[in-house]
Amino acid sequence: MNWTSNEMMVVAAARRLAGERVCFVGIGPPNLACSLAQRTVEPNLELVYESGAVGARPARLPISIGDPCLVSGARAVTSQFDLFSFYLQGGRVDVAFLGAAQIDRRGSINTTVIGPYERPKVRLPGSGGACEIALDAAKVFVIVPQSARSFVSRLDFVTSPGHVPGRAAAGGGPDTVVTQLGVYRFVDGEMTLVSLHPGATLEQVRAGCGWEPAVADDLAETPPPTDEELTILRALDPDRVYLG
Amino acid sequence: MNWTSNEMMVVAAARRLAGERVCFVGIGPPNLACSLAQRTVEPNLELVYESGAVGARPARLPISIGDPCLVSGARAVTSQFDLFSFYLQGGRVDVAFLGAAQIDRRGSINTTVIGPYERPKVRLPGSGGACEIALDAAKVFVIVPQSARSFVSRLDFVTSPGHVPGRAAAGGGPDTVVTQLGVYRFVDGEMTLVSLHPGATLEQVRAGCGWEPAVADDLAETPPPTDEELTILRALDPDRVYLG
Amino acid sequence: MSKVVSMSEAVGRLVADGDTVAIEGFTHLICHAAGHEIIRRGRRNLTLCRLTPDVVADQMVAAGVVARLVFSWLGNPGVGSLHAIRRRIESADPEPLEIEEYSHFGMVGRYTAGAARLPFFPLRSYAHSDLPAANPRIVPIASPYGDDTVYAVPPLNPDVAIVHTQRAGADGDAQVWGLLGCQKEAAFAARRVIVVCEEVVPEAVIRSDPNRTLIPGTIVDAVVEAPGGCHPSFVQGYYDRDNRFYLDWDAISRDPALLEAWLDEWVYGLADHAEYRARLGADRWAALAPGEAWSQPVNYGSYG
Amino acid sequence: MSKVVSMSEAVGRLVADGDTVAIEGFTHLICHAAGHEIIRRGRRNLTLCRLTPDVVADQMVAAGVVARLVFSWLGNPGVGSLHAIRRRIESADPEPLEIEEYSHFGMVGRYTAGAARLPFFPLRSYAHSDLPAANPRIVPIASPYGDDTVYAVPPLNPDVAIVHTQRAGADGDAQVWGLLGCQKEAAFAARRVIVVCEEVVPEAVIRSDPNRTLIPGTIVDAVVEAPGGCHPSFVQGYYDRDNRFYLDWDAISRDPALLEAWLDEWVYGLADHAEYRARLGADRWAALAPGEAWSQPVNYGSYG
Repeated sequence: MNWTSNEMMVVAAARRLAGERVCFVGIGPPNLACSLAQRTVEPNLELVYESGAVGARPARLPISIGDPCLVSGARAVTSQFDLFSFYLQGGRVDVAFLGAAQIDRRGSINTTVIGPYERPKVRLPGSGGACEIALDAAKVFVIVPQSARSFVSRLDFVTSPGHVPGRAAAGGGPDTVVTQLGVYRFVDGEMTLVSLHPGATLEQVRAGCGWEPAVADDLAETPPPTDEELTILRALDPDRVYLG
Repeated sequence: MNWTSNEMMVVAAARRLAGERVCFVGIGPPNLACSLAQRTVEPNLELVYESGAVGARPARLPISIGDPCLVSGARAVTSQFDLFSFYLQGGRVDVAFLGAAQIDRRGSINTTVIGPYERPKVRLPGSGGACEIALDAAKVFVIVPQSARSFVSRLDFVTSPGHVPGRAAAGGGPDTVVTQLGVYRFVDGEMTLVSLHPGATLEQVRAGCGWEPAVADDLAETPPPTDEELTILRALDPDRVYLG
Repeated sequence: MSKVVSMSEAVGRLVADGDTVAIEGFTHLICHAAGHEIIRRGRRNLTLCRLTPDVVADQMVAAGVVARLVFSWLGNPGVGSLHAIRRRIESADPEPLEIEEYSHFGMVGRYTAGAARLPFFPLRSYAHSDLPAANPRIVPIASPYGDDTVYAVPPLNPDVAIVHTQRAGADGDAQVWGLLGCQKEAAFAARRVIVVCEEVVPEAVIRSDPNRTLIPGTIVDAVVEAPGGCHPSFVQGYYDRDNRFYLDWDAISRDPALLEAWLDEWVYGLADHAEYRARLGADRWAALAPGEAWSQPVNYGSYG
Repeated sequence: MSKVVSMSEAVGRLVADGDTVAIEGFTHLICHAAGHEIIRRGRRNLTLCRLTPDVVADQMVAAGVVARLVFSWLGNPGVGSLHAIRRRIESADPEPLEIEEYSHFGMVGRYTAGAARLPFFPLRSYAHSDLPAANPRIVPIASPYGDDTVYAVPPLNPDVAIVHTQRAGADGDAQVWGLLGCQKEAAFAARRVIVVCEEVVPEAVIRSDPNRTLIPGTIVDAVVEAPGGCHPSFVQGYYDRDNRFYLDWDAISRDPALLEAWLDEWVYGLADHAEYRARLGADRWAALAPGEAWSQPVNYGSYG
């Protein structure tokens, strides 16, 4: 089956969820990746949403992190105080997803402003829960479409810190960054390409990166999406709301 | 109708509840006083229990602050975190009752130990919520059987501070102390007898006090329990569990 | 004692120019009806507190009601930007908008401190981020045990909190199921509380399930029955999110003239939320109705 | 995945000598069955954490299980003293008992800090009291805003929390109604969690009312079905407090020989809580049964 780079991105993220248990998840590609993982590599994955839905079993594709379909039939619903205090800060989240408007080589993320804070060129949404997710989740996965605009050498604002000097080791920055071009992990705190998606080139990676990206010596090629993965994924988002 | 000094104590406390709204209440005489007040001077009195029952409507005489009869039919039930944080410390309690093993002239209360803390002669229950009640409730009423053993010049332990020097004005110590002999209020932080129950004498008051008690210039005589008050009160505790 | 009044009376009596107003509800139970009434009554210079200023906040800002926004996430959820708010922040168009920015947990902590009369709330967020530099009210605080340092946020005590709930008693006991957000903390932190509900129910319904009560009537000043009052957001078990509206808002909000026309048609031009509801039409409401999924009841027991 | 095991297996696997054990439940849902199993298995040197050490704590202390008590109120509620504990504290009879004492709010704050991975929890209690002098872990902390000072308590992270609930799913989702105490905070603060319940129910029952879930199965290690396991305390909707037992305990607990005989008869002499339940007899259970008072169900809506 043919597939798009967006599909490859979601599939690559889903595979990384093998062995994880409690996942703090956002809408869109992260949600698709989790739903796919539940149907493939990790049937016992528990989905926790920032809205307070715990162990959600959505009967449709959720269109917001607070979609009522995440509540009906959930395992539990918690207040935001409990969610942030006991689940997230309390260390009960094994893996969490973040998006990014800008990300740097250390995995720090900006979702606050483009331009100066006081008079921004573009006012972005801001942290939401991202700052605490970045600091409190045991492991952070970032899904971000890669381009020279998003992979920048210097963030306009640090909303969610990555592998910055002086940061405590535990959960010290993102574990994995998945883009439409490849999969990155962190080596000595430096974002490092470990797997290139089939069809993507190192030239594309370099063009879509505001610094000279580190590449692993044993750079792998991401196995392409299987027919099973694609069939499940497309059934999850039949209108291609998030798959594009 | 004849009446006992215990009945007079509860009736005197109940009358002081006129005009109050949210009352944090304990079991025994305080609970009887509140129930009586609801049926006489303050029908809108809302009862909040340390256990988390809010707006309780007990169908029987509760035998503990967590009696299930306080839950069934209540307005709300809260966790203890919410109760202590939002109701009590948050300033949502208008008046609260405290008991005392020892009380001093400033209205400070001991419910922790008789004797030294490390090797007490009598180990009492301790604070429970009393320390926070004393500090957080807008107004504190104390109901305590008076004797030279309970009205002491020096507490063995301060569990719940009264009108101590340096304490912030708001809710700065008990408002009223009711005993089987009379009603006390605080004048410049000093417990002062303002009303003597009928039949009680100043000699009894002095004998039941470890210091020379202040007496108001306009010392009143507490109006005796009315037949209505007694009838209601006795119906509330038909087995005289708390009335003795 | 019944506290049931019209939205007009509640807002008229309890929301004043210059007030700090919290309208909470995390994706769920966002009281658009109250926002519209505040616009309709021409309130000015409000400080609007809300974790997620979204469509109704964009409307309030566009209508000139809001001078200052205290928030943690700004956007049209699932769609994109709030363009009226962005114009104010990015270009001071038509005038500047003051902002005070936290993360979600920071906002929840602020309400919690406000509700609990604490001088600060501690949390582990903000380390190594630029948020404390952008907002000097976020400050480090050392643990008195060992050498751990966390961050503090200051208490937030709104003049008024507006909370939408599924059902409420006439004296204000408000019951909620589904996503709870931080409405309880916001209400306890506030000086005045307006409960808006889908249905005013008999007290016996409330008292049959006291654990379901999120906000006790003892802290509530007014109760407004406004069915459909959260449209286009949703109310669990009552109606779904009207996603078409969120999508439509993007184009409306991009164009100040369209936005003004929308406010004229849907807010200024209507007497109250009942007219708004009627104007949306029965078909649109029918399309938002969920199926049924009832909770299994529990026995509290009678102890008499 | 079912986590349902016997009490013997749960305690055997999850409670070790020297552990810090929280058995919470404020007047309601006090898991005597777990306390008895801990005694039966001869555990030693436990630190027992409980706001209100009461009859079951007196039994555990008398049985030599507990070396240290972390608490805020010590007594036989509505009756008087716990004499086994008093003997240990007042006369070191038969040996000393270490204590660490807070107020209720302090204990709740400790669990909250433990659950939230905070280095301390701030509260307004303790000013001008002798508690900080008695317990040096209660320390003042200055607000970073202005000159306000409050007190801090340190986090409490038990090795194991034992929580009794009305109903639970086989994978540990625990639902509670009536008084909630601080079991949620204690469970999230703990390294291991044992849920004991009156009934294991199908997952569909739990998922019909997710707001009722106090503790999610994701943090639970074992589920034990132990109907009647809170006797002589109560379970809302299931059985009333057996006040006669509390009154009887006063005399038993005053006399070490009587107490030992009671433990022999009701704990050591029985294989498990099912035998305890049977021994109490049907008449005694019947007298504790409440009438029915069902919650009005709510509609979560189906969104498919």
